[in-house]
Amino acid sequence: MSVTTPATRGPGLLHALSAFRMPRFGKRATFLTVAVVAGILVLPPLALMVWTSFTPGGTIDESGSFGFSAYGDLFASENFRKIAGDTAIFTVCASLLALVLGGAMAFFVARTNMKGKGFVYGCVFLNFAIPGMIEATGWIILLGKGAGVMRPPIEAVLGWAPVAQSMLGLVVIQALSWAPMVFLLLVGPFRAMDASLEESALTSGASRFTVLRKISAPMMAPSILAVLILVVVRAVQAFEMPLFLGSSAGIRTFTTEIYSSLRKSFIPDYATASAFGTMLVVLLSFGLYLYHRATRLSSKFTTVSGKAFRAREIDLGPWRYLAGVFAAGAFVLTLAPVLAMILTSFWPRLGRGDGLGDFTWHNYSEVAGYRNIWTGIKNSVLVGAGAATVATLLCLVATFIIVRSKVKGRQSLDHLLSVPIVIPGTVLGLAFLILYLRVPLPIYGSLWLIMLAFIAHYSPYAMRYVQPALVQISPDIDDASRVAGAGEVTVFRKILLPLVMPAVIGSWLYVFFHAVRDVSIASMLYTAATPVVATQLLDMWKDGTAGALAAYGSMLSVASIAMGGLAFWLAKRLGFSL
Amino acid sequence: ACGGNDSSAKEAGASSKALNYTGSDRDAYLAGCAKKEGSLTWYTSLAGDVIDDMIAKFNEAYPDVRVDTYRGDESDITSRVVEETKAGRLQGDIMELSSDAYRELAATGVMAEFSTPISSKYSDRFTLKDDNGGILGIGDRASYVSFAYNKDKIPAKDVPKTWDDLLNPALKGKIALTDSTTGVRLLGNILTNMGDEKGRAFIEKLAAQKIRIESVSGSALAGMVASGEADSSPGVFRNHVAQLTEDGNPIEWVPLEPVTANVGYAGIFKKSEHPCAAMLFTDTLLGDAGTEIFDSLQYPRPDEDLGFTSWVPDETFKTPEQYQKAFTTWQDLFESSFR
Amino acid sequence: MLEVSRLRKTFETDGQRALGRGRRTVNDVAQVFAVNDVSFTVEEGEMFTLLGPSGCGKTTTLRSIAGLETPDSGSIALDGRALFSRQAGKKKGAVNVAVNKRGLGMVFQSYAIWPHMSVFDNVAFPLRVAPRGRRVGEAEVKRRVTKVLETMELAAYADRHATKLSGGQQQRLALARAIVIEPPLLLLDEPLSNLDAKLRESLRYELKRLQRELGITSIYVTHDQTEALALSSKVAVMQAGQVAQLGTPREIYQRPLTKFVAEFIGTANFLDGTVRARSGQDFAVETANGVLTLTADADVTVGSAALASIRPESVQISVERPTDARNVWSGVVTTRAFLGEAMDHIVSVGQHEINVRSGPEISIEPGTPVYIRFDPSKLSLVPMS
Amino acid sequence: MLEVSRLRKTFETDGQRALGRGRRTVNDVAQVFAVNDVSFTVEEGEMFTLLGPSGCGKTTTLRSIAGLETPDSGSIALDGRALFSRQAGKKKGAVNVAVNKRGLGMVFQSYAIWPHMSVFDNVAFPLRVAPRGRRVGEAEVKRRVTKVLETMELAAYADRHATKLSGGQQQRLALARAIVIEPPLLLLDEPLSNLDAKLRESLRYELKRLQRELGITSIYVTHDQTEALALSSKVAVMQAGQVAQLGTPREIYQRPLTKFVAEFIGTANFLDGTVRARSGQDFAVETANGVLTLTADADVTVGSAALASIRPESVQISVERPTDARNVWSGVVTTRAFLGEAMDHIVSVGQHEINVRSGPEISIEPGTPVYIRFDPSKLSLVPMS
Ligand SMILES: Nc1ncnc2c1ncn2[C@@H]1O[C@H](COP(=O)(O)OP(=O)(O)OP(=O)(O)O)[C@@H](O)[C@H]1O
Ligand SMILES: Nc1ncnc2c1ncn2[C@@H]1O[C@H](COP(=O)(O)OP(=O)(O)OP(=O)(O)O)[C@@H](O)[C@H]1O
Ligand SMILES: [Mg+2]
Ligand SMILES: [Mg+2]
Repeated sequence: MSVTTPATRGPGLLHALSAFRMPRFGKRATFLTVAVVAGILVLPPLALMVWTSFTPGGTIDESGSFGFSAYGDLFASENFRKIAGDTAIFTVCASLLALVLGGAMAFFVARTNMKGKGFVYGCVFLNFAIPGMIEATGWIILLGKGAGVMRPPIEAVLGWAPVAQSMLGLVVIQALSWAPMVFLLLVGPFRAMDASLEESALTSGASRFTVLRKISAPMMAPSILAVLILVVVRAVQAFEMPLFLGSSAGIRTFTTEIYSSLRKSFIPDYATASAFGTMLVVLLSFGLYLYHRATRLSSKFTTVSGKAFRAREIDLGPWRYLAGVFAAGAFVLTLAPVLAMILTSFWPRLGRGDGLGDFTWHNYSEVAGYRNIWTGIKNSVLVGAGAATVATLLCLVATFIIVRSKVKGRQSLDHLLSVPIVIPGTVLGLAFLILYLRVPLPIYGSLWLIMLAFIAHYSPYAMRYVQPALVQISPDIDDASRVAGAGEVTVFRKILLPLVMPAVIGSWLYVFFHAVRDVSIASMLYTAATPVVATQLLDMWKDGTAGALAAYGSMLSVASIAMGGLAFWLAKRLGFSL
Repeated sequence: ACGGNDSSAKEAGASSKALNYTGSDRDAYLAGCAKKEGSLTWYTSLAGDVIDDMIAKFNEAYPDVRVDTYRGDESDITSRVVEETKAGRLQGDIMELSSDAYRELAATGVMAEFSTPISSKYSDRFTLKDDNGGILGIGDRASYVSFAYNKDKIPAKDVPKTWDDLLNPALKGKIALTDSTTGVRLLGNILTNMGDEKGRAFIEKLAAQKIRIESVSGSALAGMVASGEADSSPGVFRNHVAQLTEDGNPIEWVPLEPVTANVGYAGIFKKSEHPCAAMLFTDTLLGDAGTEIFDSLQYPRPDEDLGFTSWVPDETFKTPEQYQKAFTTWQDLFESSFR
Repeated sequence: MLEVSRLRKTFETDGQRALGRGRRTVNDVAQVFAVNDVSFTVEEGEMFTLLGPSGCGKTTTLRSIAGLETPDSGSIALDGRALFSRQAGKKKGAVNVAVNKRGLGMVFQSYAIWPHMSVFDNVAFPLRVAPRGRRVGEAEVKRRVTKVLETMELAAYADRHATKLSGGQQQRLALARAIVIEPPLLLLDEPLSNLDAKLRESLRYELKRLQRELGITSIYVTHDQTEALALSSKVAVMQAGQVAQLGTPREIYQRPLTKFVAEFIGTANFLDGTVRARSGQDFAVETANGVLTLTADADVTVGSAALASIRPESVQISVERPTDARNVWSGVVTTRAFLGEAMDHIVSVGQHEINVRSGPEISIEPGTPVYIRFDPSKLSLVPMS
Repeated sequence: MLEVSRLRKTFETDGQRALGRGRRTVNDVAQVFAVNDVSFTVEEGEMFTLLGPSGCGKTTTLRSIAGLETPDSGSIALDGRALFSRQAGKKKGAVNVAVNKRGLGMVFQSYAIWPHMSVFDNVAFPLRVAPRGRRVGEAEVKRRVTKVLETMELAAYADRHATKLSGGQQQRLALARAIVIEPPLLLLDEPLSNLDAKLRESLRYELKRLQRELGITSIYVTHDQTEALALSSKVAVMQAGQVAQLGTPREIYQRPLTKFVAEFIGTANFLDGTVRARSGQDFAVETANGVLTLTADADVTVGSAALASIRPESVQISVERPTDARNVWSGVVTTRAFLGEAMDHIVSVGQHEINVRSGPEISIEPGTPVYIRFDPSKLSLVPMS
């Protein structure tokens, strides 16, 4: 039995040898490919931004000379303290409020029997679907300093009415628009938390509040910290709301400052903006480092829970109706700016006035006649779908390598794909513009450019969706298919992909909707040949064609909501919960 | 890289020929060659219907030439032109931009010399020439920026007639301004026309009126005044107000003399790859058809008399450098006074 | 001591909940009885066990006693004090003491040890969160925790992080935490099921000893029949939300009232047949393979269908025909398994498969024809339900 | 059939991995031997079991055979064809057949059933992903899957979603999936450990029968000694990455070579002492509680320390002093446990705690003084290691 003829040994050995190389090479090659792709997407813009920040004063003929003056200008600016102060207040308040709101929603949805959970999910996808600019405009219509339609009635009742263009308004509105993201990131961990840890504390005699304080909060701390850092990163980069709502209240943040510094002279000097971007990257990288630490900790924590685990819903008793009312309230608040915008779009005149009775399609016909409107929509859908597909796939493959291979340095993929989260959109857009103007490929002036930038910009978010989903799948599941004879590609395609489909769909929708509504990158990169919806909206805003803006915004919102609703419905029908 | 230079030199030669063709068959020649070119790209800071109307007019005559537009405000366009030029991949053929930004770009040498019979209809004041007297751009329209107010918000008696009336205590907290170039030029107007010292004193008092600063374009600001979101603003475009009034909004425009005039210049890029089409489109912009469209949308020719005195910001300055320097001063003043 | 009576608890089914958007009338929602009319009494110092297959409602019953689940109706009283009481359909007069006011001790299946605390802090927690009135000083906390840790032989690990303990130590920690407040009643939900067989056995004895030494009344939930028999003073076998039989381990093992209990408690053999004759406690039952005679304390009338059951260790196997010819069947060995202390054979007789357990010295090749004999006094009779 | 020789596999410790940023020399990294020099041979048709406590390297060995783990050195050959072979320290001449090219069948502890596929698709998967050359048509797939499902009595569930099966059905599905390609070798990693005791026992027999009927050579991993003894034709007891003993179940149960094996295989009692006299196979061992005489096949010299071991069921317990006075100790019952088919007593004698298992008819109150007697022929002697 142990004697083998040379005839059988020869091919067997050869076969064995080739097999020895193949899988390793396959994984390594995939790793290298993903690393190179991610590197090309992420590193040049980063390097370019840093370089630009050190070469201020460039003109059309020559680049600026190397120096630190951009940083000097940044810090020496007489307004630096005010700007830093405003930014700090806004960042801290808005991110904390978003965390509290989103965290509370996540807790109640995941862990209690509150009524009206559907409203919370409604908020999430409304928020996905509505462009930030429309939200801001809608809030100005509702609560604008001069002509907010809701202000007189509220004032009549309360004796005071909130103003959209104020620090309070800015913080609350911004927090409302981030809460859904917080919700999505926390609802999973909240659900996965071993309820018996809390129940054992309850049976020990601790009150619900003590349990929350001494058990739940410390247990969730890593996840919460991770999300907090993510929200802070976003808050520091927030652009639309501070610009639209903050400026007229005299609130100045770093991002709006960048924006106006780019607009100071006719030939903009990007050094200051880049210096600011670089500073953000340094600051936020620290935050990101904390985030990675925090999530690593949290994975350690969750492994503790035993195998017999069934999440129990806390019975809120009659309070569950109150929680439902709050959820409905949040839904109404999210929907309100859109409704305001839809209503305005049918009014011939802007503002409050007495034109309620007048009804007009005029604004819609104006939109229909707007130049390149259909090209813009087509482009946006293409770019959004492309970016969503590529970013999700890239992150999926990267995560696959990170959690399933033993290739050295695989963790670097995670870091690499997470970096763009700290580069402000405008700066990233600029870097892509400068870079791809010089790349001798027909990328500049095509949709590819915008798409590439979106992929880089949204990969960090796609990563946050995809990674936990893949980590949850027991390695046995794919090992079993390997033993059954499937190669790596088949394992990925037939086994893993279908299993992480809910996360893939979630990630896709997130990137798609955000790419379609993104202004900061698109406005830096679009060209005559590549108008997109977001820049058209921006145009309407700048043109002062507020009626058309309202009409177009309403159409987009309704279409997005319909699309989002359809996607959610389909996903649900297919048995995925998003 | 050498080859690239070569071919671009050749192209420049070709475009130079088209732009300065004076033969009697000029129209036919340009039309034929434009048809071959097939398209052109127009960089413009114009807003609203004027763009569509202009393209429609052009396509009436030349249906085979597609016109793409890149719409942005002055800094969008200048920065894009600068970056594209640096990289040698300028996408545009024609530019239509307000005079100061136009001059600035022209000074860097990106604009081509051209000659068209229509140029004779324009006064020298609104023709930008290089040292050799070649035409680099022609002012095709003007828009006037001054005071606009919401009739429901400001009673007639408080409506200012002069700059000094802006200091009326009744207007305190009711004046808005954008932080775009439009807002900055307002200070230029005051400093230049009142004199530096008097102007600064005036601005100080104006700041005490609690000016509300919005980060929106001038046209969006007009919309805010129309809706009542803002009460009034000395930085609103006349043509925007006209449009809004037509739609029935309670807004009115009042000239505070001298009114700041934004003169739009049109011209052709040196690196234009569609010189014939560009030339023809420039002709349309500058010609009677263009003027008609501009007029209908309240963009008069720059030399038309509207019954008030006006001031073109860059006109008082010899070189773009001087203007840029002054502009920076205004901007700093804007920052320190109003924010 | 503890009196549970007529406890009922329903859940909506999961599937319904996933679908259930919008309005639905109560009739639309499929209700699942997790616990359906359960009553029992636990005496002072007793180790009472709830035994049953997965999903039979053991955990739900235990959690209802702890106050973690609110039953639909029924009552739970501890030492005469009502912890819960509600009549079906009525909301008025309902009593429901909050979980953190019941003062019971509970050990969770997953141990639910708080991973962010040290061993000491885990045990001290229940003392530290006691209501103000009953809260003790830090010195007293230290004294009591140390004492409990010593009892549990965990004193050496007091400062260690709770997650850095082995399975057995974690179990003792969970127990220490549950008894530190000296609760009148200790609830244990499958505390051994996460451990391997070897550890399970040794902890089982430890648990029993501790329970007796501390004299704590306990309710123990398990689906492991050996564990239930070994540990408890009384067992309630549950089936589909109801108590199928209640008695001492010996009663339940030796006189199961239903086929379900008999089957669940041991791997009994069941032979279905019809009672042909009866005289006092002697029965003759006709089965497919012949007539069995047996002596049993059963209430079955002649002519009715019945199941004769017998445990594997009460069946005798031999290659030679036994001298006593009563209740002897002949068959063929199909499988044989060596269990160390015993040997199992499966013998196929007609369409019956009989499980036989003997000493390890008997080992017969599969395929060999054999005789099996059922001891008449070891056969029991269960009415066909 | 399968030959495993000198298999070694190390892992870096977790702690190190968490810390381990940047370059580190091999010396810096703490290496943990998961498998350390393991060799064994599995014969055609055998059911070979790897038995051992948690963390002893069973799974690592099995996964190395499957190709899911790459050992550091050693060789694995199936029917003379090298699946893996590498000499320690050398990279050249290494052979490592990829996991999906080995063509083995494997059943995972978690079953690893693909939840997004139907029962049919789960079983069909291995056929559908076979290499082009050996791939069969859809009709043949249907035929073969149906056949396997029928063997496993799962045919009725073919179209059902795989997650909608009960535990036992899931196990059969996992098995069906593993054997559908008719692998020369079937690997089973604790396929019964997720089930409750009742189900485990019935599946154990089913597994054994199937294995024999299909005649598949299998390697079975478990930490449950009863399971190992009942199922296997040969057992390798592993301890800390090494094979402690290899033999038939009976050999291992009755003649454990080390204390570890003896202790692991059954809950044996160990009495440590010194050999005082020896004559052939008769020994006299002096223990703390007196001299024991015993007959054993052991290689222990007079004067050396040794362990006498005896299984609980070989110890006799009685309240009266036994007539045969040899090897009789007196003690006190401390705990008693009813196990259904048997009764356990723990008797404390001096500092020894002796575990005694008897028939259920003997039941003695804790606290009662008793006599226990060790049958000289049932005591075995293990040299002190
Ligand atoms: N929160 C819940 N929602 C819906 N059904 C539930 C819920 N909790 C329990 N059930 C159902 O109630 C029944 C009893 O569950 P319980 O947890 O009490 O069983 P168990 O006897 O403890 O089982 P196991 O041995 O598996 O732990 C089961 O059918 C279960 O599916
Ligand atoms: N991926 C890994 N990284 C580091 N150590 C590992 C890894 N896999 C296994 N080990 C270690 O190797 C040793 C053997 O593990 P293995 O899984 O083979 O044990 P086992 O005998 O199957 O145990 P169990 O019965 O618990 O499944 C253990 O100490 C384990 O901690
Ligand atoms: Mg349970
Ligand atoms: Mg294992």
